[in-house]
Amino acid sequence: MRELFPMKQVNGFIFSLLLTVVALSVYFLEMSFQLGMTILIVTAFVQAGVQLIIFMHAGEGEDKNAIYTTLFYGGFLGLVTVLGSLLAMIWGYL
Amino acid sequence: MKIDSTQHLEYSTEQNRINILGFWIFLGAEIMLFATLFTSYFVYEDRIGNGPSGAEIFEITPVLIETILLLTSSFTIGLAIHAMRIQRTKAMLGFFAITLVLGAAFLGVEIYEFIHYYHVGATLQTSAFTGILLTTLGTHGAHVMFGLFWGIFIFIQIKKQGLTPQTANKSFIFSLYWHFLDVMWIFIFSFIYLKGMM
Amino acid sequence: MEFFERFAVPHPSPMIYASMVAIGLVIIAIIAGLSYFKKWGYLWNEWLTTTDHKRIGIMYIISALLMLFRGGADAVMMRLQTAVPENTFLDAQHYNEVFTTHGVVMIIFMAMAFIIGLMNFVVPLQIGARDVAFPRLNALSFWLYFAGAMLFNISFVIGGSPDAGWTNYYPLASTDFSTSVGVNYYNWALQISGIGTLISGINFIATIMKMRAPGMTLMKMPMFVWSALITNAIIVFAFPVLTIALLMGTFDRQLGTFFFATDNGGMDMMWANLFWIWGHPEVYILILPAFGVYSQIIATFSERNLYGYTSMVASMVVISLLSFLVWVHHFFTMGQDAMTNSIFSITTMAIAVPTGIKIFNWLLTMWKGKIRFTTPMLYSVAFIPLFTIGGVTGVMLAIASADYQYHNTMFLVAHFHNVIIPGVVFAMIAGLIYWWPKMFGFMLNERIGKWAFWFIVVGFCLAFFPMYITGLDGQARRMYTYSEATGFAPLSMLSFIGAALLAVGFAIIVYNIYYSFRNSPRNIGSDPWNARSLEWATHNPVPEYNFAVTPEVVSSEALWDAKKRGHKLFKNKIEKIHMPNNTGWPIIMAGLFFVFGFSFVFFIWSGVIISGLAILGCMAYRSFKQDDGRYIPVEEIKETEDKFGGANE
Amino acid sequence: MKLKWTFLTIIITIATVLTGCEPLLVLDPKGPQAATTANVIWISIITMAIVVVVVLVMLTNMLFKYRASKQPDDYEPPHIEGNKYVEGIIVGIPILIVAFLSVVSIISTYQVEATPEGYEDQEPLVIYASSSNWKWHFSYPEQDIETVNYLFIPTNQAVEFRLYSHGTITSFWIPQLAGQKYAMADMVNTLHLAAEVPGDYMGRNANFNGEGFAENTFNVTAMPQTEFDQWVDDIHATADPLTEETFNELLEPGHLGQMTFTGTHLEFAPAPEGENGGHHHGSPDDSEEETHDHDDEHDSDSEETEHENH
Repeated sequence: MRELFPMKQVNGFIFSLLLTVVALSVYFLEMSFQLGMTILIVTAFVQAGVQLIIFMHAGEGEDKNAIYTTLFYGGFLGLVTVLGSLLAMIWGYL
Repeated sequence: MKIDSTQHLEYSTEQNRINILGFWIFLGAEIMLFATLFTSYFVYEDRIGNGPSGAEIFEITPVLIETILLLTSSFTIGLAIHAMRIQRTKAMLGFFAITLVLGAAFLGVEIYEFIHYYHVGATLQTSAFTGILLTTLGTHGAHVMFGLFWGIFIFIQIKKQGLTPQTANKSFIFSLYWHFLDVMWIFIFSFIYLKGMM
Repeated sequence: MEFFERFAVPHPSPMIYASMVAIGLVIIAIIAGLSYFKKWGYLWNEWLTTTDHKRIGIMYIISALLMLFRGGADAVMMRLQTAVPENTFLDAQHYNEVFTTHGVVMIIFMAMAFIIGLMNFVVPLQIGARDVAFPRLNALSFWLYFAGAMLFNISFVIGGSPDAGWTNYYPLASTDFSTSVGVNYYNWALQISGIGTLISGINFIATIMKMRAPGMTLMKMPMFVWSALITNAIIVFAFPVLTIALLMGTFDRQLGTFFFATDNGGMDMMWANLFWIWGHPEVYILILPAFGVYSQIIATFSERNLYGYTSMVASMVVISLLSFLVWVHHFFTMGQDAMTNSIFSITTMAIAVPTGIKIFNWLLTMWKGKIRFTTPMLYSVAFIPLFTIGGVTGVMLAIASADYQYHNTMFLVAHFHNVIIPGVVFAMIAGLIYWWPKMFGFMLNERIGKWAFWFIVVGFCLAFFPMYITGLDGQARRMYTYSEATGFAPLSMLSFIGAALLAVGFAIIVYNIYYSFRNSPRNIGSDPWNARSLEWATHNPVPEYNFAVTPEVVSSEALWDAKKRGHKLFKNKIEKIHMPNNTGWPIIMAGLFFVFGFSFVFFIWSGVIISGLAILGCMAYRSFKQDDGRYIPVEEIKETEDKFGGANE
Repeated sequence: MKLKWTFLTIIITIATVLTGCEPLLVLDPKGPQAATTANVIWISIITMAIVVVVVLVMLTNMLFKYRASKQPDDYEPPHIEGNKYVEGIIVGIPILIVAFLSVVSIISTYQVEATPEGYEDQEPLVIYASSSNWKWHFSYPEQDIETVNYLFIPTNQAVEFRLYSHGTITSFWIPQLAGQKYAMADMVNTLHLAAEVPGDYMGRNANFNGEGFAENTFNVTAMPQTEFDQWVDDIHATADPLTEETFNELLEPGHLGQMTFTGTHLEFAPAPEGENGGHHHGSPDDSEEETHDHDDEHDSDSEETEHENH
């Protein structure tokens, strides 16, 4: 039975539950918008990293460079899209 | 088909390795798909027209249940892959089944949530905000729905054929998909719900 | 009867009726011809169900040429309409439909298909692979593209063409202002072919990353393969944006949402934003493979290696990133503050740097070379100065304040045709002529080819350079007519003459294909151009397994090494070769997508549901079906190789 | 050979036409904003011409010197990898050119987005220009008049246009006075210009908006302040008042000639100006207040632009 629950994965799961609890603090506690957003951004991206590395084994195969390049490229372009659009659609008119 | 027995079953043939890389690239495209949805969501977030705002319609309980369900299912599919790698077919099928059940439960709660939105007057046609909210959630939900059927098909194939390089490969790729949906849900949970209720 | 009324054309004209008749006749002729010559089986087995990357590539190119003539006819109609002031050849509505379809057909269904077709044919050969990574998905990509193209092309005879420009800006494209089903067609045709393109993108990255010949590291790939890799990376990250934008547009038009509306929180600017987040990378998707083609051709006909290989690769990587950082320059005039515009103005101009590197590297490739002026080389030589002019006008447009004056004018039209025609179209023609012997085993006639070249180059200059001037003189684009007093008339007439010359040039190319098919010698060997890269190491035309023995390479110029440095390409013995089976499901599934799209365009929900379920059924069927491919036995390979005059060893 | 001459002829033709007797509208500015853009265009044309000439010279040189017919038959071109210094030059010089043009771009963009130079102390004349299919409505709130499809402005006077649309996106453009700016339904954009030479100018919508697009033009007349005041007085004496009913009729798709009214439509159909320039325009009520105190609004606007300038 033990071998079916490797420590790495169990710890990963507990850690991701913890991150969820931390993220929930922005709902249950009073805090400024900036602090709340910081918490959310940090917890979300750490959570994504946990999933990618522990659960998705992103770094294990012979193609890990290609995989990481894809993910960083996608992540970077995703951020550019979000921030650039906000700049061009909202912030640029304030 | 050359089988390389020094590697995990899912990586054991060249075609399998190509499939896995191909799927990662597909996930890269999915990142951009959801990034576009998030972009639109952030732009429309305050443009509520005559409809309700996020803070008015979001409920923490179903969202929290959905989050726990999906996080757990992500954990169990990870365990399924682990079981597959140590050749424990039965255990693997068990974890696989739990994952699919959790996924179905997630969808159930999400459907409840959509009905709730409908009742409080937040439909696709209410405002740009409710439209993009439901489109984003709906796209994720459709992915989960698609994943459920796909998962069931793979489950049947493992049941029939046992663990072969093909079925192992399909299962591994399915697990990548499922984890990815969990990651996207984390972003939805953080930047749509929690940010909206903050 | 009421059911059928929706299919009527809202703005009929004799020309549209004539087209209907012509389309009907052509379809009948094709069906009759196929039946008479008993070619149905051949067509189905050898082409429609093929998974061979070479045949799929050729089908892409044939479709692209068909679309070139459709889009070209639109172009000539537009130039004819504006050749003289106050012309009445087309009315405003018809003109609007014509320029809309011209843009969409040329970009999405001509240029995209052409580059993907060339990539399909050339990339696996250049990396020494048997096929692409996912041959069945490759077939699906093609058939989805084809379904999208056909869906778009029937719009003008069934229900009406889109009429809001290829940029399709809302609210003009909303049901309030564009009342026919045209824009629905636009949404679904682009959506379906876009899915196909996305699959292609994934397929090619996997192919290039995983299936290169032994010894071919990333930095030893031929430049066209590099350009294909970068292009497909852009495809993978750009097309999902289009998917979502089109989905939102469909929701707005067909399900009553308010995304791009002007009330209830909607934002018409958001369409422009999303469209160009995809649209700007899209132009680099078109131009990068062209750069790859030119790199191959210029090196071959200068008999020199490509100058600055590393900087060529680096510049493409930089372009691929920058291409996602500049989209706002398409709407500098939307009202953002000066700071936002300045940021995007700088990123836009920055692209000139890597592009400049490439231009100078090509020039330096010719340096100390031994230049042969074949037809493909002529196009490449003409490309350099013409594209430079297009590029520098791009830099001019990137200056935000000046763009306030160029925006929406003929200056802009001149600019993008100036980059797309010498950039993409010349490259595609040059590439087609260059790789023609690889595809069909004979060469296109050089003398006729050069005639076509001069018509096309002169026609291009006459057609588009005058537009720079009328643009600066205040001529807005997309005007169906203008008055005598504006003074645009003489230059517009010149444009029309240029367009006519271009049309003649393309007609000569078609004639050349016919002429060469009849008259060109077939015994041309495997390397008629004295080329340098791997694809020329196998026979003309290429056997279905590409290489009898997997080649081993030591540099980006594998064949040159073999010819000049005594490198041995084929070291191993012939073994049985694993090949994918033919399959019918891609074309069936694409057919279902066509039905789905068509039904959705006309709100025929029963058709939507049935075809939607059938598509999912197809996918489920695929999930369960096992297809391990087949093997070509050694004897058969030897037999084929003997027919070509012995194995290339 | 032929190729080169084709190009030279074409370039010479362009040059002669550009500098010919009849100046092109964009390069024939009649006000400070258009003068800025015209200067920028000339600067960029000259800079870019240098690039084109360099490429052309290099290309012709290569084609003449290294064509196969000029080489001995046994000539084998050498294998040359890249060279650090050469590549440094072909990266470095373009970067310098781009940096120079970036500076030009930033300075000029801030300039054309602000009150025209030399008019900063002046109270600008505010005109609301709104488009409907396929017309332009010009409302002069201070003068309390409205015109359709024609525009009178005083010379040597800063004019501030507030642009919006009653439907599709349009682009307000008077090539000889200033560059374009979009007019959209859910927000108001601002365009600054000034005319320094009296005369008639072409104005049009430059953004495609359907069937009537080609004819979607208006006429601009710039005249000295006294004549402008006279014109305003004449209208108050002769024109009919604009009622909501008439205005709604005007909005119907179609073409109208030039028309003149007293009063503006802003009173019953206010412009979509919100708290944040209309951008977070969600609920209908925040647009109401704004039009009544537009004077305050524009004061703060010009303050802001001054900030940007210094």
